[in-house]
Amino acid sequence: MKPAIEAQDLTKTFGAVRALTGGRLSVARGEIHALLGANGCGKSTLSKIIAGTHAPSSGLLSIDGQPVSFASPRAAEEAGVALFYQELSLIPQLSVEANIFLGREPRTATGAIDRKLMRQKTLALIARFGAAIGPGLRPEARVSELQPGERQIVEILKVYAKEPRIVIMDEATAALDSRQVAVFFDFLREKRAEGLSTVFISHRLAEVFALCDRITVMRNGETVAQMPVAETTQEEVVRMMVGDIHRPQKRQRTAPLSAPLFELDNATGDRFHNVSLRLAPGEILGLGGLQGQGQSALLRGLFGISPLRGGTLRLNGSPCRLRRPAHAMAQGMGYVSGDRVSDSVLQGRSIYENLLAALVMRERKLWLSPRVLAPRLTAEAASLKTKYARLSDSINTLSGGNQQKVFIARWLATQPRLLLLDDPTKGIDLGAKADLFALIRELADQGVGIILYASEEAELLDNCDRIAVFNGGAVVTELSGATLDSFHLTRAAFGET
Amino acid sequence: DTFKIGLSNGWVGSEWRTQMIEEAQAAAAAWADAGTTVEVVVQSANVDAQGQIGQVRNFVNQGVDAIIINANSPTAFNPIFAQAKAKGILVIATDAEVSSKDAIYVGIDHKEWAMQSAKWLAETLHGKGNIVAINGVAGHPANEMRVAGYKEVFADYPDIKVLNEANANWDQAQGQQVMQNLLATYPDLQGVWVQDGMAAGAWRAIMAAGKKNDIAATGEIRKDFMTVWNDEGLTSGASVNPPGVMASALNVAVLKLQGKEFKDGIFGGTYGNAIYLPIPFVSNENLTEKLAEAEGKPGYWSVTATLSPEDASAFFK
Amino acid sequence: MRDLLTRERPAWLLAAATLILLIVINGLVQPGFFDPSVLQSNLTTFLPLVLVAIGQTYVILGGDIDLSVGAIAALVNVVVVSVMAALGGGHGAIAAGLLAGLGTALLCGMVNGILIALVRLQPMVTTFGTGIIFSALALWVLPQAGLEVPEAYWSTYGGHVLGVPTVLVILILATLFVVLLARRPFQSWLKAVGGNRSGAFQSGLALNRIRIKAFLLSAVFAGLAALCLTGETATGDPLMGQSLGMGSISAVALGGTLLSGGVGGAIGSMLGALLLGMIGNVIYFAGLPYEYQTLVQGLIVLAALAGGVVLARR
Amino acid sequence: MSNGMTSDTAAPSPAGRAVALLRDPLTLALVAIAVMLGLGELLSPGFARGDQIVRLLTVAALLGIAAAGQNLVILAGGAGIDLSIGALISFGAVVAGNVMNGVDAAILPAILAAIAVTFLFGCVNGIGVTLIRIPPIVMTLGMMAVVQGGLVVFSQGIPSGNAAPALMQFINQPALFGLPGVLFAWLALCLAMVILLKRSALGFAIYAIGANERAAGLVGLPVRAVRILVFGLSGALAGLTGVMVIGYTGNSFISVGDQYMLPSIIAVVIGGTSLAGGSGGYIGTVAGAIALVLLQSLLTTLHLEVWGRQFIFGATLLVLLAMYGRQQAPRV
Ligand SMILES: Nc1ncnc2c1ncn2[C@@H]1O[C@H](COP(=O)(O)OP(=O)(O)OP(=O)(O)O)[C@@H](O)[C@H]1O
Ligand SMILES: Nc1ncnc2c1ncn2[C@@H]1O[C@H](COP(=O)(O)OP(=O)(O)OP(=O)(O)O)[C@@H](O)[C@H]1O
Ligand SMILES: [Mg+2]
Ligand SMILES: [Mg+2]
Repeated sequence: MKPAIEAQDLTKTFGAVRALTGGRLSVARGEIHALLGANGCGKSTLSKIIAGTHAPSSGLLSIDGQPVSFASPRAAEEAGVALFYQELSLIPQLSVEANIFLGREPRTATGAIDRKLMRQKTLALIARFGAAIGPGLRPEARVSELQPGERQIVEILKVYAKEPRIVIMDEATAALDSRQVAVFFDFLREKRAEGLSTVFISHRLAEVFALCDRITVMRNGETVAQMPVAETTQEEVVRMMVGDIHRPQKRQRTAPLSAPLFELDNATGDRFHNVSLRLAPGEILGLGGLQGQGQSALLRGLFGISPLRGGTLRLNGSPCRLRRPAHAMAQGMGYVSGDRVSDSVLQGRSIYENLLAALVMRERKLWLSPRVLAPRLTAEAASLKTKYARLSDSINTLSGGNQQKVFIARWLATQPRLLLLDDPTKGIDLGAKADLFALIRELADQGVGIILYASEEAELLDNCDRIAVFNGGAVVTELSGATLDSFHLTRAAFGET
Repeated sequence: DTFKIGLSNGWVGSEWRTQMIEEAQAAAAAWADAGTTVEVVVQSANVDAQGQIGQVRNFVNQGVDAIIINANSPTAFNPIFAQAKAKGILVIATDAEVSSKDAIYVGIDHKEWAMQSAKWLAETLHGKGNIVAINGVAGHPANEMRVAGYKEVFADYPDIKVLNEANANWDQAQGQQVMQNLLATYPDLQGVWVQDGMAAGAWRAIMAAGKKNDIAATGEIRKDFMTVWNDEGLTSGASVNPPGVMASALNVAVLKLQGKEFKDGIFGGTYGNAIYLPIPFVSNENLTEKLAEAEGKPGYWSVTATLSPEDASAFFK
Repeated sequence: MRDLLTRERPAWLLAAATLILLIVINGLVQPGFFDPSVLQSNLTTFLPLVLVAIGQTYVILGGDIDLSVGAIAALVNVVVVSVMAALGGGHGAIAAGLLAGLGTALLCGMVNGILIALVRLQPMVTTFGTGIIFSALALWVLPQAGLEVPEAYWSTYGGHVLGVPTVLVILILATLFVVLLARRPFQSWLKAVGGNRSGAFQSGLALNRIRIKAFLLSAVFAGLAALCLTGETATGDPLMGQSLGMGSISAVALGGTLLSGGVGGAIGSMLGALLLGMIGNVIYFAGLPYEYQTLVQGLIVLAALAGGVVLARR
Repeated sequence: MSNGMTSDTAAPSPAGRAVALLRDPLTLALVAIAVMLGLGELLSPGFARGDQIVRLLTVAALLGIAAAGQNLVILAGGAGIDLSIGALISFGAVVAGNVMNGVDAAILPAILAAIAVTFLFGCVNGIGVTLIRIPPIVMTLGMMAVVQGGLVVFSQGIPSGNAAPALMQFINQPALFGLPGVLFAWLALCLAMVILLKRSALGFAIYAIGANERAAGLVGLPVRAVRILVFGLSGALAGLTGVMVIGYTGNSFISVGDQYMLPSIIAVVIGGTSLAGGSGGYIGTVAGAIALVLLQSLLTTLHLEVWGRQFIFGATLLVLLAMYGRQQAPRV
């Protein structure tokens, strides 16, 4: 049988950047095929070539045995290929249903949009994800009003609305919680049974091993290996992707008995209520629970982005009201968002400027001398092993993961006493993730307080001293010591204490 | 008697227009002495021809007795003037001629205005020399009539060469810029024919280039320019388009509204609907006299002339 | 229609509410405002901007902007008038003139669309540049205002069709067009292109074709406005319509369409254009001294915009 | 407006650098300037003479000062644009003319008065844009109408007052090395702008806000204050331009600034600043202003019909725009 996708030696250069030097991929009909690799190794680029979004610089691509060269995403779609875009392809201003059927709207005899039919079809698609979908995801809701996880689901529905035979899921689970992931995987397996071919890209290896049939590994723009899942192990795959990495041991630490750095009582805000938390210097506090239970909202509230509406906050024993980020920064706080495109990246500006951003207000500098600042910033970037050519290069020349390292380094440069991390590893590869958590621990050991929200359970369990578990905007329980394990975390996430 | 007269002005970019409206308002007030109440309503804003049609519509809908308009287009008002006339409204255009047979024009002949100063320039240069012309907004009716006027005059002087013509859109700063460029490109220049509104700028460029004694150029009728003209001993001459034209038109309008009939055969001009007013001329000969008239007036004040009600009654039976 | 009733309601409604308020005020200060002939006369004044604002809406929805509409109107006007005059002014001449005018508009829109969508030039500066070129061509076709339009043409425009004022017929047809277009996918596509261009591309939309179509629509509506201006003025004038560019953008914004693209609709723009016209009327009939007219008009427009934005944010 | 970004992938190789240099807007503008000077000299000898160039630079200086404010507003992004610049120039000119009224000693108060008033108007623009969130194009368009109307009211349609002799000398007469004082003032402004944009925290904030307003807010930058300030500065620079313009023309009139509105935007754009904000600089704008003034005067000196001049002007603009101002293709 002809393979569904056969990519041979695809290459792609952007200006002087060689994003892809030897992209090879062979996906059989009716399989779920994992495409793995570190940040910036070319997974998204390869996917976009297959889906007609990028034109390859050279190489051959066949779909179902037919050599193709797609002139546009539309052409790929007509050949049965659909791509879930890592950065999403949704139109924020349009409704969920308009997004799902964009360009393929059902029409009435007069050529107008058949709204009734479109609504029916949308509801049917939503029903497939059933209970995992919150009430916010209605066909007529605007995408701009949705939570990140909901948007991701809309993008998934949009892919399947095209009734494709070949789908590529580029980090489709990055913002999904465990329940949503479970439903999604059932769905993918069902589609596999129907003969659909799926390329599954993810940085969560456990998911890959639970779901996929075969694995293709990429490294530095090249495909380096391909094998059945059954014949390999997570360790081996990681070594192929990034070489040997130091996997963090579970954090072993007894909470220091010093005065609390941070005391929060009865905090209420946009999507959370009556949250009380304590944090000592050198402690790492995790925020756990399903996606969208108010964890991010709390972090944003603490940092003064959408200020708290009630409750009290004391830092080092003295009460403070943080009404905007500058206030929080003056108290030595830092905030790293996982949504780098909208929250972090200064588009088109240099790496230097992107590193510098937080320092300007933190140190209230009026005069910015690169001679003084560049060495400091370089050091911070180096501590995270950020890969870049020159500080003066545009931030857009870096891969997503390396960009995220820049945004973390930006805050490290301000020497924060309290660091708020809002799913900071979203889209970061394993190597970088290990570096990052090693660094976070090091900071904690130096006495910095850390509050970490992570959508990935293991990240919390491996790295936190305590975990406050959220459900419906409130803390249901706090896990520490013996209860700090997956079982208790999952139970608490679903509201059981 | 009580008459309501609408004044429509479609451009507020110059003091000349302001003076025009103020003189018209003063003329209206002066009718009170003769026992006639003349109430004026003014619409004055930067609008294009279509916007000014809107102004006229408002007058028509309000039911004024007469409309006096400084029109932005010679032809665009034909249908609306026809409507106004149908409602018994008297329409008088001033400063800019209109083609409508339903309106009359009371103002100067812009072609003649240009011919006077062109003749002055040609004669000052003894019929010989290189000149350039600086004009207002291309395509604007008043500008086109003026261009036709000087072209006709210079055609009679074979030794006068018009080296180039440029547009500076009746803007002093642009006039100055354009003159600078022309001076740079044509070092051997004896004369400049430039319209008012830009002449002061052009002269500033001429003076900056140190050529004020080598070049004769047309000028302006503003007091501040005439002062410079006098102090610097420039060779200049200026046809006067008096801001009082709208007041003159108003006086004609009131007489007509009082029921008087125009004499036969007094209408002339391109469209056969014009009563042309005399065009005074300021030259080095009468400059001191005109400056004396301007004594006590502000710098923006322009030499003016208004047809008094008595003068105006000469047009009527 | 549902779109209009759900999300765009605030800004859209504000334009409508303000318009009604102004109509009421105008009715009070202007005796006879509700006379059919006065209404018709006012509509005649407002109609060109209403039409241009409709076309401008589509360009803005797609994330672009068209500053050349005024120049297009001027060029179409002189072409129409010149063709009618050259062919002698019969019914055939009128038809030929209308066709020539619309053809000219299509060409202008094509030039804009190609330069912006295919050559990928920045829309604001590009349409400013093409606007200069179209004005130049208008001056070339007709160096100064003049030429007459056949009476059949302008008297029909100023008169009635089947007992209904022609201008009202045009307004109704335009509204019908707007409503029908809003139901077709094209308007969603435009919003997608203006809302997230790369997302729209990735969704398989033909960006270039969609953007060019928007510029064609804008130019055609500018051309229709020119036909109305020609009917209103019965003459050709190369300097006509200069205020239409900025006026139409204000109207679109007043009507609740986001200037950054992706949100809005043409009904709002029509209301916005009517609103702009009514503001001028009310100011005049309120008897404001003329020195204050420009100032107060500007202040009211700003206040209406600010109010619309504040309401839309709730 | 557009959400397109000019792609500026850094190219480390020498060949890549040469390409980058050729695509650099500043280089292009300089080449365009050289070509136009050459063409002008060829078509009408005397066009490229020293004193003529000095006069062109003087005119360009006025545009360049006005465009500096426009530049800041555009750089700060958020579809930033200032259409009220023309009206504010007129207002500045009228205020300055009234205050100085031909008296040398009153020049400084006149400048201060003009700048203060226009700065306030600019801040109102900024407040409307940030706090009420009116789109800049509409806010400043409305402001333009308000300022023009205010000017009519303020001056009752007859702006009195004229420039002091020393000011006129400063603009029109050579001061040092045959150059008028205004050119030195412009040079100083260039230096100030470059330092502001490249080295100061305010400049950093302007670029950051232009590149990603949300991200700038999250690192504590006072986004609204900066935007209001930028509009204020744009107003103040327009006011300063107004003072210079009245020095150039001798006396003020109501529409004196109108001719600067759109050219100030064009100078910025052909100087390589993206209308989307966040990228560009002032040196390019300087070259853009010079190129624009040069083009206008070149066309003046050519013996052409009016429509021909306009046509060439528009076409040249499009060519300049096409040479580098192209936006990113959706498919790469
Ligand atoms: N439009 C672009 N212009 C320039 N360089 C690009 C562009 N898109 C991607 N790259 C570069 O190409 C390389 C591959 O990027 P790609 O997005 O394919 O990586 P990835 O494997 O998907 O990484 P991640 O896991 O972080 O999503 C990176 O070095 C990236 O910086
Ligand atoms: N607009 C809204 N109005 C009311 N309730 C909402 C709204 N959006 C979300 N919620 C609910 O509020 C709760 C908290 O969700 P929220 O999305 O704030 O969590 P989060 O993790 O802070 O968000 P995010 O994942 O966006 O960063 C959820 O139960 C969610 O369904
Ligand atoms: Mg990727
Ligand atoms: Mg979250």
